[in-house]
Amino acid sequence: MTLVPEAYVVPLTLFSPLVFGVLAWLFDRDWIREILGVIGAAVPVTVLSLAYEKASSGTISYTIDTGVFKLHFVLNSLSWYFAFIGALVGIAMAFGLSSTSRRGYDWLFSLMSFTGVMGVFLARDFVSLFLFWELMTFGSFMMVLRRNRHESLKYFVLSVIGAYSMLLAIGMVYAKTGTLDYAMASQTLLLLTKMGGVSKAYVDTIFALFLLAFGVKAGVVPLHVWAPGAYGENDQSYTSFFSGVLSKAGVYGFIITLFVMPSLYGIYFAMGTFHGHLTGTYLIAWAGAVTVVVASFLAVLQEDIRKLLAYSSVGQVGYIILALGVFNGVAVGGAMFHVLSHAMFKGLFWLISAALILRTGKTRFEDFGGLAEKMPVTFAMALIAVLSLAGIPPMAGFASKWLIYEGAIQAHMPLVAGTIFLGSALAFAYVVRFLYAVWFGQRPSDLDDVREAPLPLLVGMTILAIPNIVFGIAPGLAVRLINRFFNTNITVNSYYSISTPTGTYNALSVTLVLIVGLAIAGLIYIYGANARKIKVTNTYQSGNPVTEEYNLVIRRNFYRPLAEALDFWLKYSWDRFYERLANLTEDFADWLREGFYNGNVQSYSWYLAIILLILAIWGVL
Amino acid sequence: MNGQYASLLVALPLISAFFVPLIKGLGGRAIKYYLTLITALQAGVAAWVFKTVYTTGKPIIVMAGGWRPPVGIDLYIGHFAALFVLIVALVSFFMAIFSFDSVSTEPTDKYAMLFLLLMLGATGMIATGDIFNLFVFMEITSITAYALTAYNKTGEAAEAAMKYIVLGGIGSSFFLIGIALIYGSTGTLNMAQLAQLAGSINPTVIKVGLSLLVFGLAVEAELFPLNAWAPDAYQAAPHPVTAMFSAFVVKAGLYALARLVYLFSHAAGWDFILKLLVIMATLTVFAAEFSALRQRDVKRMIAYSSISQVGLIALALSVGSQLGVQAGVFHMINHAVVKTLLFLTVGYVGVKVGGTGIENFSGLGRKMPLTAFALTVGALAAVGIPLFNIFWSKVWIIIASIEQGYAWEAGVVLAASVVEAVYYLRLIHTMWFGGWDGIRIRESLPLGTIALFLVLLILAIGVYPNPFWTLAKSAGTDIFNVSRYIANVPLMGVGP
Amino acid sequence: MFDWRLILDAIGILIYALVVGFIFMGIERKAMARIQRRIGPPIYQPIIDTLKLLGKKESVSHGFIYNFGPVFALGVSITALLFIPIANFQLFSSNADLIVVAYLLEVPMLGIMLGAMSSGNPYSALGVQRGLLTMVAMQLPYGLAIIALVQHWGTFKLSQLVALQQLQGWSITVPALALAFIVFDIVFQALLGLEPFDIITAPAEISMGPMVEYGGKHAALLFTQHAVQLFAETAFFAVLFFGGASNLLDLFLKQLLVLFIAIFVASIYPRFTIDQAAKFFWKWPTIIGIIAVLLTV
Amino acid sequence: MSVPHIGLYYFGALSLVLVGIYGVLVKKNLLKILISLSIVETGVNLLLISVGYITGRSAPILSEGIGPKQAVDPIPQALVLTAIVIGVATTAMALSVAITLYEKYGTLNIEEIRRLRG
Repeated sequence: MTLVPEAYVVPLTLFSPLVFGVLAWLFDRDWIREILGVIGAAVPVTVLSLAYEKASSGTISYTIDTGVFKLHFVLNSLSWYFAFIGALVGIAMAFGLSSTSRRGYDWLFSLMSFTGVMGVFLARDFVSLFLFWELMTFGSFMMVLRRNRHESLKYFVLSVIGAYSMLLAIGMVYAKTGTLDYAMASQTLLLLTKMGGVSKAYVDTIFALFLLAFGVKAGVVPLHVWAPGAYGENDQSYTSFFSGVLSKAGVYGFIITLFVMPSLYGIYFAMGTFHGHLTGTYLIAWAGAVTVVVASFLAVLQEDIRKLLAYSSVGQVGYIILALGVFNGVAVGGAMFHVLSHAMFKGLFWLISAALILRTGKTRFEDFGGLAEKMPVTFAMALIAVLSLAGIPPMAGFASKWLIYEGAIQAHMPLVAGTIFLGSALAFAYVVRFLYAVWFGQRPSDLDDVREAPLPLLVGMTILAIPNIVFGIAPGLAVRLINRFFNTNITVNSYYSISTPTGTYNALSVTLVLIVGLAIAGLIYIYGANARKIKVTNTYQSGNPVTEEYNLVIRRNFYRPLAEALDFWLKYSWDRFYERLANLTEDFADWLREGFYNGNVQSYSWYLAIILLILAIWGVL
Repeated sequence: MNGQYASLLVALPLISAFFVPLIKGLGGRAIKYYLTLITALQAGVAAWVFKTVYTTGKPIIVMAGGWRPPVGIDLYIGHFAALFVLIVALVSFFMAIFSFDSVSTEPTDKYAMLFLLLMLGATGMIATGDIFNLFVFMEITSITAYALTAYNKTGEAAEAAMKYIVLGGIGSSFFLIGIALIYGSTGTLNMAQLAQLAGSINPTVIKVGLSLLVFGLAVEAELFPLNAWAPDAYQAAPHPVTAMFSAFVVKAGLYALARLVYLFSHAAGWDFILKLLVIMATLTVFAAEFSALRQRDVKRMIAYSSISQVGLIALALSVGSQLGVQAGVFHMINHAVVKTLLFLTVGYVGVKVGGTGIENFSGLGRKMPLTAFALTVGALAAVGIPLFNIFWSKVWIIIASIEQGYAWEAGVVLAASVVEAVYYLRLIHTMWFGGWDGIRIRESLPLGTIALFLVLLILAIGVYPNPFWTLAKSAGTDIFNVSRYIANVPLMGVGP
Repeated sequence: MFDWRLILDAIGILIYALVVGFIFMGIERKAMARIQRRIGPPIYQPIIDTLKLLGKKESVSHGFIYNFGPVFALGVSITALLFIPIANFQLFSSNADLIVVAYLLEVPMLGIMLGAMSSGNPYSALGVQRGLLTMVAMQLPYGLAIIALVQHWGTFKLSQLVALQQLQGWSITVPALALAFIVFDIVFQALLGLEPFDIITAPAEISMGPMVEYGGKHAALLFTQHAVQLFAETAFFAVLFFGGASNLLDLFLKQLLVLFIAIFVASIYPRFTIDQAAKFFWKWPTIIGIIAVLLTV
Repeated sequence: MSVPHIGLYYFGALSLVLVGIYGVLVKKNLLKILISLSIVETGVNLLLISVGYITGRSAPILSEGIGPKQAVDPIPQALVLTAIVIGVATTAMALSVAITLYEKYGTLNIEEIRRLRG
């Protein structure tokens, strides 16, 4: 670690994105801005990878004394893991942004949210967590504000409600323990609960407030309403960072409340158990399960590529929350692995959608079609992302989902495991729908001149595609890293094979056998006669000649039968519920304003008289 | 230059106010230059006083007429007063420069006199050590405020002034009754001596007296049911005057309220008064934020936001812990800076674009980029985004109030500030992404420099709040720690 | 690491599975015919068909993915087959468990879908949509049946599962797992694409569904894939519920038993429409599955 | 300084204040409100004076027969002087505002003077 002295690791990772973001915003010239931005995103990746051994063995701590508070940051193996995933997706986003957005504004606020997320991962005390949390929310909000006011306000209000409930919880912790540092606060809280210094309801509220804050950012079902709008109405390459990493801040928050603050862990037991599981975590598991099912069903029925990816992202994070809720070693290990694989394949998906929208300018499925020939490299990347998201064995997505299955079933949570099955089938369904609608079938005439995605975007995609394959074939690599900060009882036999108490998964042997199988099938294929290539429209149409503009595809509402089967549930939507709530508050505000400040000086004097009366009565008593 | 020269703080504006008619002969511009000169001088004196108080660490006691208190009236310029008199002077100096292009209605010499007297009243209220003197300064501020509100000679201005007069009149009369009762039972008007005698007054008199004092000041400090006059007065007054209202006139009322409340901390029924103040403060924040939600006029919207932030300060001051008071004072400083910037920019837009309706702000980012940028920074700071100054004080206020067991009130305040975020961000969206008519307006240099200075100040406090926090801490202890206050005032041995 | 014995075993099993698979397809058509009181083609008919298709001079292709689809499907079916413990042959089943195999059995569907989609024929697109929806519908009961099984035996390893069943009797004998058996059997119908749930390749409506564009050697590939898939799934069913098999003959008989159950059910029931199928799967099989799971927890 | 008993004078002063408050709360005409405001002020001044009154002593005007021991407490008297001046100033300001109001609104009924609201 000679290159970067230890004292500079944390400040460099934390502040270089913001500083370069501001520079990129100031020097708003075409190529200078891009270079500055990419450097800003590259610094954290390089610094973190250099600090790997130091961080994974010991800890690097760093404090900023701002007078009002002491902001304390620590880089240990847990924060290194999350920060590195964030930085990796960050650099991919930077490459993506340099081809999709030409504005200093986007660079400033995307890199500001980058700093915010890094701060959240490295923070060691509540106030710095809250500060960087607000910074992250504000950065990502400004990215959406530019494109759609309604969605951005919806996103901001929900995240600010989350942030302020966190502040309330921090205040309540500070009130009882007098300290803001994670470790000390949790120790004292644990002691207090033991000696009965603090009531159980008090601790439950702290726990609930924290989970509300982190639930909003992770997009747990009732609070996920902002996700489709915020992810959709945004520069798609930034959304790869937004949905890939910012949702992980919510997950990181869950980890803090569940693990880093042992007192709350201790308090869990005080919350009692619900036939064998801790009530607290059981609720989280079910919240995750509901998120997976609801979000996946909604994703399947979407017509817009961005909405589909947004709901799918909410669903995938639901898996992580579910696994954290299951709360046994294997499941939590699976959750951490899924954090990695989700960031990779979801980031890749969003970059692909960025390329698609950049080149075709269209976002609805019915306008796409037959792009496989036109954008071959992006298509290859899409295949990798599809295989990984659907959880096909050689890919990273499968390894993490497999661990979550094992964990859930071992922890005797059968129904939750059942939802995982349903969720992964739905994931398979909407991923194939994406493949079909965008890449195959007849190409609409106005997409004929579509060119391949620009080079920087392709570089970004490859950065995210490689880990998908690497961690798919060698899950041991990632699990060894995770075992460094959690004692998941997943044994790592070798790079390629991981085994849990109940089952093993040797990725290498599965891949080898798959290659052998493909070889055999290929042999049979070659054995047959060679095939003549024909045009897409030349199909068995029972005789009638098919012309070019005759549309031979069913891209619009591909899953209408499923929608019919679910129409009972689709009547209710959280979105409409929140809209009505918002209008209610605005009308209440109007009523209050008209009622109280009604302009008549006499009524104002009556208000004074009433207060006088109260004081007089109290004075006399 | 021993302490006695600190009385210049009060004397300078008074004398120069009465020289204004002489300058009138030289023409309108001369008056405004004169006004800026005087406020600059006042800022110099205040800076000197600030330096002496903060270097020696001891407050400056100015004995009127050489009589030692409690017989003579004394000005007690402690840590808080030194800091805030400097803020009053600086804000008045900025607003004097702003008055150049924003105040055009005819009798500018009357405007200059009222301007100086308003500054005098606020400085007096902050510096005085005697409750009747406090009443006199409060009346000076109120009367100049009534006149300045009605200055624009439009129907709305007169209406706003009338409301302010009626409510202010009732408030000050009851304040006087309170003084009468307090004087009747203690025989002294000096704050330090009152603090000593607070415990010995018979409960009913002190309860009624203190509650009336608090009532009178609450009208001036815009707490919930009593602040009905404030939105109209802020909207109708000329732009620089509104900035002065929200920056220090309200603060003077709040400081007096806090000073009196903490003076009588040994009196009976004291904690009820605190609980009442906390409830009124929370309701202020709640009502003001919600009323601002669907405002069509930006100036009135920012007036509501200022009232809600004042409610937040009142909550911090009445939480009853040293940390709370310090956080409240820190918020006062931040709020003064942010609100001056906001009213300066909104006023400037009102002058240049003609009217402060929301439609004039659409596309401001391209029409007046510098003003739009300053307004955005001010709005973001007011919302409490990190890296801006209000974030720190708001966090401390919430933590302090929860620590004192007011978790529910903190919850209501946070819910209200979510609403605040909504209407400010709507404004930012209309400014930067709204459609515009294509005319680019040239912005004046002096106001640009003031706005930039304030923006840099906000960012400085936001990024590194340490120096300002230590200032606020010492000022806060000055209010909260009454025993030190009594020790500093050289009381003559004469008892009642 | 190359022990030749393993390779030989694998190739042997593969050929055996291929032949038996085709036989099963033949039996399936033969039995259906007999039930409908007609003679039906000889058992080895599918083998002849495949060889004929392979021998065709020239076949049509819609591009690389169109060719890659069937190859991928067959490859994955072969992989799935090699991970299932076949009688006493110790293949690769030690380093992959139940969930991996269950997944591998479903992935060929993706291969077929890929090929069908790239063919640009609307019927194949409809077939893809129906195939996916059936898969989505049957996934929940399928998962619940597997979970019940695993919770009872406490392990995911197929080889261990077989060993346990040898010791303590077949899982079908356990009451809770009997329920799981019923659920798995219904799901098995959909996996094979047999009668009540053969909406995917509904011959009358969308003429063979996804496979409509396939001819010549592509069709041959698909036939072999179907054969291997049939063998693998029946073997999987046998391993899970009938305690695997000590020798090939034992396995063959169990597979036949399972096949005949499926054939009898298929020849009686009319075809479900796709949303009826979804509603059905989410009603009865899921309820039975939940009961089975709760009983074994 | 004996603890002031609620004598006749206090009762008088307080009733004046209450009359004034009644006037402000009920009367619709702006001038009547301003008049009742000054009634409140006079009531307060009366209260202030009666607070300093010591029975059996004369006005605190130092002449040959009156020393500090014979005079009433002079401080409230001084306070009242300032209070009266302030009262006058406020009423004068209020009346000038009332004039402009009448000019602009054409009425003095406060029910109609409600342009600034909400």
